[in-house]
Amino acid sequence: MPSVTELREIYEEMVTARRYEKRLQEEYLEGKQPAFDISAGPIPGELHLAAGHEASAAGVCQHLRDADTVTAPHRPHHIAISKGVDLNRMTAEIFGRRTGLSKGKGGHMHLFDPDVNFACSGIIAQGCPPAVGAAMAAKKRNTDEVAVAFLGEGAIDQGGFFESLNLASVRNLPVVFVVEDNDWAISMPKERVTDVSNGAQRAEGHDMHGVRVDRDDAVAVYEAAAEAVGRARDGNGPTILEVQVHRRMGHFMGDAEGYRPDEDVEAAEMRDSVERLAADLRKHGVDDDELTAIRDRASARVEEAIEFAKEQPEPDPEEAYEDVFTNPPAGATGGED
Amino acid sequence: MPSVTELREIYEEMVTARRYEKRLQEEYLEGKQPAFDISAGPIPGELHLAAGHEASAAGVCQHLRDADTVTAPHRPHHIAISKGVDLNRMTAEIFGRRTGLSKGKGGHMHLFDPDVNFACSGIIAQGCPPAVGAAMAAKKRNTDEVAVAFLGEGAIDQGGFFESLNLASVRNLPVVFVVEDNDWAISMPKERVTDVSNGAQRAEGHDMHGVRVDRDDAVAVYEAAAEAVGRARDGNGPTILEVQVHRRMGHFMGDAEGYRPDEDVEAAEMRDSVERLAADLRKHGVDDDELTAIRDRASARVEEAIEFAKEQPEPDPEEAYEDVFTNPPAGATGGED
Amino acid sequence: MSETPGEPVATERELTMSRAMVEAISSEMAADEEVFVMGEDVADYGGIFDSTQGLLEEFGRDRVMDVPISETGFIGAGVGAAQAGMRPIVELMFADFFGVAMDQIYNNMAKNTYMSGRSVSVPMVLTTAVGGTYNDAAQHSQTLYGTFAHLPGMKVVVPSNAYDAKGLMHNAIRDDDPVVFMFHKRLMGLGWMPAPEGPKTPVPEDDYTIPFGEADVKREGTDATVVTLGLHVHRAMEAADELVDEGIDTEVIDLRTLVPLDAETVLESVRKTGRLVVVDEDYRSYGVTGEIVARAAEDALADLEAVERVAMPDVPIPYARPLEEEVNPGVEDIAAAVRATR
Amino acid sequence: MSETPGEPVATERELTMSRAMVEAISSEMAADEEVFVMGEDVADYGGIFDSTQGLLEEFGRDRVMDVPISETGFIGAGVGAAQAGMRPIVELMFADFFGVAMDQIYNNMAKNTYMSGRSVSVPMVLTTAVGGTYNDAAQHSQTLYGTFAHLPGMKVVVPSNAYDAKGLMHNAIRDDDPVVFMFHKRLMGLGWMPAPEGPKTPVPEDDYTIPFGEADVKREGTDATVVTLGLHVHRAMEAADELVDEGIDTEVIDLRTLVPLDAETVLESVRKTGRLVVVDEDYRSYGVTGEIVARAAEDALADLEAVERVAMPDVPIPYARPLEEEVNPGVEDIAAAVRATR
Ligand SMILES: Cc1ncc(C[n+]2csc(CCOP(=O)(O)OP(=O)(O)O)c2C)c(N)n1
Ligand SMILES: Cc1ncc(C[n+]2csc(CCOP(=O)(O)OP(=O)(O)O)c2C)c(N)n1
Ligand SMILES: [Mg+2]
Ligand SMILES: [Mg+2]
Repeated sequence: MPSVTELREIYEEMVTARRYEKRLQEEYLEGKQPAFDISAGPIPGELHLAAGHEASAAGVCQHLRDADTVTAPHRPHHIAISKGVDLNRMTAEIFGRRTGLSKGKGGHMHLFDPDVNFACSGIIAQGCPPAVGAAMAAKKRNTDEVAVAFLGEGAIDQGGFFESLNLASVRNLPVVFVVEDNDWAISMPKERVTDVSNGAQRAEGHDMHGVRVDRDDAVAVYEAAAEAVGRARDGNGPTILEVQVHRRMGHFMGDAEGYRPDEDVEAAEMRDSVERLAADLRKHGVDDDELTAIRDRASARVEEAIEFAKEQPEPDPEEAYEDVFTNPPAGATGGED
Repeated sequence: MPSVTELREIYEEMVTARRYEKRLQEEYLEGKQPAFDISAGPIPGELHLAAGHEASAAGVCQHLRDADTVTAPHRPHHIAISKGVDLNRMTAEIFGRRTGLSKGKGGHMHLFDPDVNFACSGIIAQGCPPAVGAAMAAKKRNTDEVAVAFLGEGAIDQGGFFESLNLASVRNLPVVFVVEDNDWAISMPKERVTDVSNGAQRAEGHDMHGVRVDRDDAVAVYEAAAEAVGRARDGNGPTILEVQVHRRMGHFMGDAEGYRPDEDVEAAEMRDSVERLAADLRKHGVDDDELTAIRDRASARVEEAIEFAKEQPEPDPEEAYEDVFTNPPAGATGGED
Repeated sequence: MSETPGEPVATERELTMSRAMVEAISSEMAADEEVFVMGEDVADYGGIFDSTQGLLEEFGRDRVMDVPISETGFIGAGVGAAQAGMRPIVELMFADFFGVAMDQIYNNMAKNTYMSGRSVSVPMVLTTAVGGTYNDAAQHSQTLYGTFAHLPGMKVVVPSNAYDAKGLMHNAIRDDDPVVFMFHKRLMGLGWMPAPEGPKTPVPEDDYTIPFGEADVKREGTDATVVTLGLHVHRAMEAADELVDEGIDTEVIDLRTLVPLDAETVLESVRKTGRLVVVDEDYRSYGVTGEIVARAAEDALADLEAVERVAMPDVPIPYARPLEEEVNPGVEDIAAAVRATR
Repeated sequence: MSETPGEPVATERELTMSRAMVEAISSEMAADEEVFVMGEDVADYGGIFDSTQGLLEEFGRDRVMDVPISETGFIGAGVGAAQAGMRPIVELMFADFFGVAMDQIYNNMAKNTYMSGRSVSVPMVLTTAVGGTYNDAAQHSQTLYGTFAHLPGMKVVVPSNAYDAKGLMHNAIRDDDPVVFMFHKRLMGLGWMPAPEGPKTPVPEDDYTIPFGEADVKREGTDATVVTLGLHVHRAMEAADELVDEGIDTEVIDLRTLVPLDAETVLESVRKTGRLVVVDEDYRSYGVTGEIVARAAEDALADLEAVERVAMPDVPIPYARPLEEEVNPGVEDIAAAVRATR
């Protein structure tokens, strides 16, 4: 059971993430009105928001340190926030600015913050093998660092996920695979693409631990993650931790969700893990003023990040030719166009 | 329980395969003496022999018809023989002759006989998805055909295998995955590469059926395959069938097996499924004369195939440019060199 | 242009490239039970880039199949079904994802015909979305034209407009070989990603085929030859228009298929103009531009007075707008290259 | 040639290419705990092509790791370990298997440096066996040089002899970027696959590096330039010897690395000879030969009098001996191409 202090931290991360994405959404849609044009407005590219996923990241990352590695998929913001990624520079990156985490080269699906060992990839399940590699490095170096790979329930049908499970299991590596089950992979409901309703069951094919948290509840996630991360840190091997979450929006901004029944959207909105945690906090004697203060602090931080990002300069076009290599060859190919 | 007639057929296939590979080995090594040179001698390329695997193919294929599809891996001969591939043309192919199954273009890892729906691929586990596709076609066409993918125990760590399991399971396809567990993947013992000693356990991650035949015994395989193939044919979905087999030789011809304990080789030689089946046949009243007659028939067939192959012409060099496409484009690229 | 009996009836009906492509698929599915569609989000969603829009309603879930995010699994299943005689159309959502399934694509789909001495065929169409211009960054913006065209055994098709997309798709489905059909997102005419002028064209309602290996001279000219494909056909045309004012008369060639390659049309043009500019949205080195230049150098060296390549430089595709604009060849880049040949 | 302080001591000691490669790995492993080796059959077997022979005995199982047949899993793990600061050497047994792991190779290993704005590095070496000549057919005989060189973000190294293999391997391990180290099976000096004359060379015992991007002029000549790499360096040398009798003086250039590419050395030579022959064991179209010809056409067009390409034609690699011999460029093919430039 998390302490009240921890519960407050978890809550703050969750409301930060929720608020952050609401603001990103607003900024993103600005300039895309009345007709949605993906190339218009202040934020470039696709945008996958994670409203409804926050409990998973916040509950898991509460057990992680900066030295631990996290890899995230295409829907990474809530995870980045819980892992402690620099919010200003992350936002600058999402706005495509020169002072962004990747100097504007990466974008929202390719956020890297080596200070807290966070990375993401836009290819389904392909963050799993690098997480296994980070765990391998930790083990070789005899540290007690762990690695956590986040992925969606749609990603557990991808070969790279299974290969990672097997490799982690046979080498007894300190890694946790956190599956965020929001019931949907874009337009495909889970039952259309797999017979297994509990993704943690995939563990059984690898003689490893698997557990599912069936409620969208940060406290339950925290507790399951305590065990899974603890197991990894203690040298007792990998775990699949599946967490029920809810997709409160379309797959990406601009997705009209024509395929999704209204009741499903409503149900997702009803089961709000942020509200649930607020109720828990109240039960622990945290009053509404304090909750408001937390939310205000979160909002302020979010505004600051967005302000920061908008003030940053865009990269110069010629910067496109830099950073392909850490040791650029003298007479490098490329560059000219 | 197979009938005595079936037992005889199984035995004949097994001794044919054993004999066939012994003769291939002799031919292969001819011209590679005293120093082994892979490019010398009458048979080109690599050669992966399956002595010790015969029970698996013979027991499974006894339940298959020509219209059923089989995909095999890099170690395909015993499976091809049990599936009824034309032995003469297959041998001509292995000898690199123009009248071979693939006109000398494919070789021993790429045998295709569409008359009996047999194909193989040299890439680990990559025969699984096409088998799933054949099963998909059967289901779409409402036939009761089934597909069987053979693979080694080392292949069950490969992503393509898992994706195939999931796809077969969620679509309830008529496919059986036959895992030939010979304890080794080239030089790597099974326990070094996976924590799961029973590969059929992989099924549990997919809510599908999995069964292991723990003895290298054609009758036991026959019975387990009756159920698995029957399940597929009746529309009741896929199965993993793992079969314990033994690798009586090196991974490929030329493999000195420096990594392999002598006892392991000896143990493989002791557990001879061909001998075991002969004993069973004797119990069923098949006398030694009859067994000898079967073996002689097998040998004769093998000799005929090898004679046939050796008499065939090699392809003309210019034939290399043909057969890239079924509908070759008018002004095709390629060709010139 | 057409192989079907009789010329397609003239039409004023204009279609987007996605509608034209779907019309061909739909017509072939109606004509042949063995044609089916499989991919992620191809059913209810109709394809993220509208490449299968409306097919579920027309043909039902058995013939328009959503599949797990298992590209190796379902592309390989396409190969198996094709070898069994069906004619699957399988979608790889973005060409950028090829790396999770490339073994099935090039070790099975592309090679099985040859490795079997043509005893089996693989009549399969692999459709895939390509290209940038909307800031989707390094893992979702590539064309990878060169990567697919380099490996033998696949026919590689890159339509630049609705008319071609329909005719090439008919041909692709009827072809007995594996065809990689690479459609540019920016050309599809999506509501949320406006297409430039050009790809929306009149499209006859009847079936018609465009044979592979016939490049299309989009604009005749005497001063320079621009060879390109996909989105950049439109950019090259714009550049050519601009150059008219400067007295430069540019010929623009749309390759339409990379395999087979219509080198003859390119050579003819180069022999006439002496000046070759190759424009490609794929990476510069070891790709399409090198190949086209090499063909000209091999077979028309004496006529060749100048050569320019305009391509994505050898960098992963950056995210921020000024960066992506810098690397993705623009109209001005093309015009400048043509000028540079003088 | 060497970047290490002091020139390597002259030596008479000859090593096979595999021994030279392993010597570099061993020396780097002894010097740096963070260097480790991972792959299928790299431990007890010592690599199917002797690429890790003896390392298990020297460094133990923790640093010389056999891994499951899960190329996506373990190559991706290499990326993760490299990003964590280790220096993994990861073996893909045959380049032909790239398709089961290409996403990790080119969407993570090659791109993470750029996608992170260089806030992370991926100091990883991907070793892989390439090439034919022993009838291993379509799925085990390719070089795929062009496929790897086309995609930006990886340095691509192709040694042709023991001396180069050692120096390039030292450089590869010390380099902070992903390096694909493609060794030709036929050059390794395996007991069971005799190497031609040439790849076994004197090799200094001390460490030395050969920088990337420096082609090696193996033979100076005035009449024609042959540009090649890997196994075909030796075939080109043989052809050049043969041509001497005909009074043709051939320059032979070994590229040694495809990324970075030493175009300058090629151009200098072409400006001198006016005649360019590019020889490649990879497929002809959209690959290495096209790129080299295009570089020459771009920057030395006026000097270019003739161009020839000698490469694997655009067919999957056939099995039977007469067929493989036909498609894999031989000494006679090279000599004929040089003659044809006259
Ligand atoms: C290999 C690969 N295939 C397909 C995609 C396209 N794609 C992006 S997100 C997505 C759905 C992912 O669903 P899930 O894993 O459940 O995550 P969610 O979006 O629900 O968070 C797909 C198919 C991709 N990025 N990579
Ligand atoms: C994707 C891929 N990786 C590696 C190989 C090289 N390889 C060929 S056979 C083999 C071992 C296979 O072991 P197993 O599946 O147990 O089959 P067995 O050889 O024991 O019959 C390996 C690693 C390959 N062909 N394909
Ligand atoms: Mg999901
Ligand atoms: Mg095995």
